[in-house]
Amino acid sequence: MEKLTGADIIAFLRMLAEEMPGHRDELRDLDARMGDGDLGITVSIGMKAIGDGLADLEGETPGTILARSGMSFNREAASTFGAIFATALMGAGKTVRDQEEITLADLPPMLEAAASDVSARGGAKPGEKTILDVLLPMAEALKGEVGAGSSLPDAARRAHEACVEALELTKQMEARHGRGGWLKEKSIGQPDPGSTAICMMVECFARFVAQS
Amino acid sequence: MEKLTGADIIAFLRMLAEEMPGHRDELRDLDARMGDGDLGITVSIGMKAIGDGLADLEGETPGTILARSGMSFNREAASTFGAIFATALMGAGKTVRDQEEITLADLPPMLEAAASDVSARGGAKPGEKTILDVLLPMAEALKGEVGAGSSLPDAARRAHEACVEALELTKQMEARHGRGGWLKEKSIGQPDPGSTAICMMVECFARFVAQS
Amino acid sequence: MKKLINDPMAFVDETIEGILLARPDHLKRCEGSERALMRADGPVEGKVAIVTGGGSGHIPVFLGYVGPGLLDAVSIGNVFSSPSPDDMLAATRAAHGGAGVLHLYGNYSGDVMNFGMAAEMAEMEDIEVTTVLARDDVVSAPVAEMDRRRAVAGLFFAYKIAGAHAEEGADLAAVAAAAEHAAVNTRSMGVALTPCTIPAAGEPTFTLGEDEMELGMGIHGEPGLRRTHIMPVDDVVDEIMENVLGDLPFASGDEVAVLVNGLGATPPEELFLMYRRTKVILDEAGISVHRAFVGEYATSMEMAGASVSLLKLEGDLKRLLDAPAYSPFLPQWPR
Amino acid sequence: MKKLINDPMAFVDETIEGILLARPDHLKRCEGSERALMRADGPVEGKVAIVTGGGSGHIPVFLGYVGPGLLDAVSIGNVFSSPSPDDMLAATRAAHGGAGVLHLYGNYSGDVMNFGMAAEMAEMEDIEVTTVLARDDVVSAPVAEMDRRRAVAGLFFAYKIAGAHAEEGADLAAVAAAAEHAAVNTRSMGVALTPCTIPAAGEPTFTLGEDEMELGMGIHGEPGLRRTHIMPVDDVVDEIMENVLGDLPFASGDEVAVLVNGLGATPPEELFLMYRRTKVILDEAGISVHRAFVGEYATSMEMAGASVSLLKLEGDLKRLLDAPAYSPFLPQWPR
Ligand SMILES: Nc1ncnc2c1ncn2[C@@H]1O[C@H](COP(=O)(O)OP(=O)(O)O)[C@@H](O)[C@H]1O
Ligand SMILES: Nc1ncnc2c1ncn2[C@@H]1O[C@H](COP(=O)(O)OP(=O)(O)O)[C@@H](O)[C@H]1O
Ligand SMILES: [Mg+2]
Ligand SMILES: [Mg+2]
Ligand SMILES: [Mg+2]
Ligand SMILES: [Mg+2]
Repeated sequence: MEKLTGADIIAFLRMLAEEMPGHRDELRDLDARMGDGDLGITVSIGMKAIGDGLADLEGETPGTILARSGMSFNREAASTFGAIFATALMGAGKTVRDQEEITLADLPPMLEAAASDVSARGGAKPGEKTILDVLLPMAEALKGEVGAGSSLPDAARRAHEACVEALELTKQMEARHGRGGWLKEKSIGQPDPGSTAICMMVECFARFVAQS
Repeated sequence: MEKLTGADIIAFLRMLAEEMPGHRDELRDLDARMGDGDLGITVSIGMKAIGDGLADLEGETPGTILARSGMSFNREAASTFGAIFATALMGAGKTVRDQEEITLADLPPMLEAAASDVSARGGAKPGEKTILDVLLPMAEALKGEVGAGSSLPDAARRAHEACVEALELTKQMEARHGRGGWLKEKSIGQPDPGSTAICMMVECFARFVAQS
Repeated sequence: MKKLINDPMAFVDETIEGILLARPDHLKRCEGSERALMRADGPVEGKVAIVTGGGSGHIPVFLGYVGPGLLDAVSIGNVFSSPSPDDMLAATRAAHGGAGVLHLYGNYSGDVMNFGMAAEMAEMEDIEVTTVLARDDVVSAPVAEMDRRRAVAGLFFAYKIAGAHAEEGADLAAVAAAAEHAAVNTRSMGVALTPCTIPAAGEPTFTLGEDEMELGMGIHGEPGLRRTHIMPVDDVVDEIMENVLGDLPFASGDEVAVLVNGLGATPPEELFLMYRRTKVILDEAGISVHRAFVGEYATSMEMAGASVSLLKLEGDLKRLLDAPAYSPFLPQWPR
Repeated sequence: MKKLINDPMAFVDETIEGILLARPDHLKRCEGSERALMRADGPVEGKVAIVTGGGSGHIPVFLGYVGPGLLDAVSIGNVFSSPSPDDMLAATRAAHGGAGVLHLYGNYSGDVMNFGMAAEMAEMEDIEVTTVLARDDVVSAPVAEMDRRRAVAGLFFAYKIAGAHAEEGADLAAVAAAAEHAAVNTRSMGVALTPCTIPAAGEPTFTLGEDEMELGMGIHGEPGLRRTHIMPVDDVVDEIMENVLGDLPFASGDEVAVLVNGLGATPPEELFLMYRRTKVILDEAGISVHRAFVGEYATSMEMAGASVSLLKLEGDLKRLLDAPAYSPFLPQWPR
């Protein structure tokens, strides 16, 4: 698989909607150590909302599906993560607004747009223990894969590896945003919960493009 | 010791004030099984109040000391037991109002007056698991001792034995008054907490007249 | 014992101090007692005075019901224990405005005996006293033995109604009759989920398993109907309402006021879940709701649990319930 | 999890149903949303509308502050989670009376981002929106970074004051200025003794040992100043007041309003113990108390704990605080 049509995006999002609720307790526990524990529920409910909305999105472009799915997520699971995730999906979707298909080459600008909109919405900069700290390293890694002419499945695997590495680095960062921000230096040592959720989704994505 | 002067009554009440708080937890646990658990505190605080009031009662007659001590008890530890105990002490005290000393022969009428005033105040009849069920058997036993010409220490020991036997019988009774009354048949099996407290005091009394 | 307190033995007296510091325009001490409070603007000359009292640990019961359109004075016992007759007498004497005094309180034997002594002493001072007892807990005795029933949160209705009638200028017999009318028209039942701890005792007076609740338990932990596994709130309310409705009995066409009372730790959200089911059941039974009170009207410190009370509205009761009344210890009235 | 609930996932929606059944004369739904409520008599034509919102589990925050002299509409999130921008927009649209809308809520990033989206959407519909954030918790960030501070119960003062000014007919800029004045003049700090459980999560989000308390903990369990062995309430208040007084800083000659807020399971008695010590400290510091509010103004379900908030009264704040206001979810105002 080298191209993703609207139907592919729907299939991928359906896979996320099915699998992500399985990480509920893990995300809850991680987030509980960062001040509250809502992220497990947020991701479960939000992903279910995405799944429930997919039927209405048949025939739409990948960009529209992503943007509308982001809004569905945050409608049912509004929260810091919900707003950030919706902003990210809307930013990514906007970048490929009218395209019927997306390819590997589209991914870096999609991720960069997502990161820049997230930054505008929440005021975070890289290094402050937010999803920016996995989005931007993935964008960099994928640019390298584009340059190297990699296949989409290889690039996705590489993106996941980059995400895992970047997630590891978030452990050393001090949170400044969301409820984790109040933990100050005590937030050091734990990985960023939101970035952990993103990593789980990217792992899913890598499997999706490998198997299809 | 065959006669009790005001000074003796004060010494006895001081002994009660010192010893009864030691039964606090036992009475609390017993009373907790009967609906609440206040009796331990009631008896501790009430006895302390009696102790604190004794200095002002030097030189008074035994009857006055008893009646005023009952009021002190209930002022600081008002409760069902407080009202009942104050009523009993006032009834007993009234019976020997003007006497400078009391003897064994005074005890049965004092106990009977106590029981009849308690009955008037709280509406209880014998067999309803209240302190009447130890007061009246003790009055009977003491009448026997008076008839037999016993010494006060022997009679007091005998009164305590009668009290213990009567307390044992309260186990089979169903409570109708106080918080225990709501337990209905579930109150059967436990001894009456108020009567248990009376028994502890009588045990103290027997030791007091034996040792002095 | 996890409490925000100082010396457990000073708990009640320090609480009273805090209350007097916070509400100096509303409450003052009654002469001659550290354990009796009254309306800051009392005694109200020519008005029937209503005096209540009971053990501490139930705010707004008892002292929170003192105020214009409500009660005149209160005597304050130790936690869950009756006040002394001396304090009751001090409250009675201080509140007396020349028109007699209604002793209005819950049917607990300690309170009954001590108020009985106080009433006798007051009569010796030529203060006319009439007594009315709230006894709304349907679980505490069969309906044939209503005089053995204990009071729970439904006491609120008797306070509100007697207070309004006294404020209107009714005489002692009429105020007592209104209070008694409210008392006999009120039925309540509760549920407890966790115990509470008397500060001076330091340990909970009863225990409930991790997954247990007790239906019908009294506000001091008195035994209820049955102990059961935690049930959905709708099922709890179904069982409560079955007992409450059948007891008076309430019937189709009746108009009622509803009180859903939280015991302390149960959040407001859950009280509204209880009201939700209560309203559905009343609708099905053809019983209309004039007013719903949902909040903390009688607590048991940190106990978790709640009760539902119904007052059948007849005659003057509705007008008296709707009359204005003020106390900063109470939720705002629904209007 | 010991709660009087049905399906944990239906908790919020069923609570809203119960509230609408109990308070049909006071609240109604906003058009186009199941998660937005407004004054039953709204929108109030020509009046600045005040819209708030946030996660559930804090009644009377947020929906309990809707009413005459208070707020106009509220959007309701899941427990401890932000409402969605759609619900915020629905509340904004429905409450708008032609004079602009103030978004007034607590400084939590989820709420800020989602209200931010809603405000952008509202502006696209030509509804003028101004935003003011309550940020009273002194423990949550140093005073130099006040904009990172979270809100706790002191939000009450901003609501009361903004609501009164809007009711007087002030314009949007003036209402926002009054709200901001109240916000920057308010300082709070709390203590938590036990956790609470989000129904859908089923387990407490934090734990505290049998003998532990956490000073400065936030109302969702956010980390505080320090965890310590249970201390006497006077010592707790001493530490709270040291942090609160030094932060503004409050000074001799100041006049303040005090709010002692219970988080849920802490009994009213203990709140008055807290006020008792607070008053002594204020007296010693030469700070006078205009009004004391003691009760549950912002809860965290069954969490045990409390907070003290001070509002420094200057300019219009006193008049606006004293203005009448009504909501059946709130304690009666001290008067
Ligand atoms: N300002 C921000 N910008 C980007 N991501 C953020 C921001 N604030 C929080 N996040 C992400 O959201 C996650 C937390 O989400 P959530 O649990 O919903 O929020 P909260 O911290 O308010 O409970 C964090 O782990 C982080 O990855
Ligand atoms: N009507 C009564 N007459 C005599 N004694 C009584 C009566 N009611 C209760 N008692 C005694 O008081 C004891 C309970 O006292 P206490 O714990 O103060 O009261 P409560 O049952 O109200 O908690 C009982 O064990 C019983 O001995
Ligand atoms: Mg979180
Ligand atoms: Mg008892
Ligand atoms: Mg409470
Ligand atoms: Mg509560």
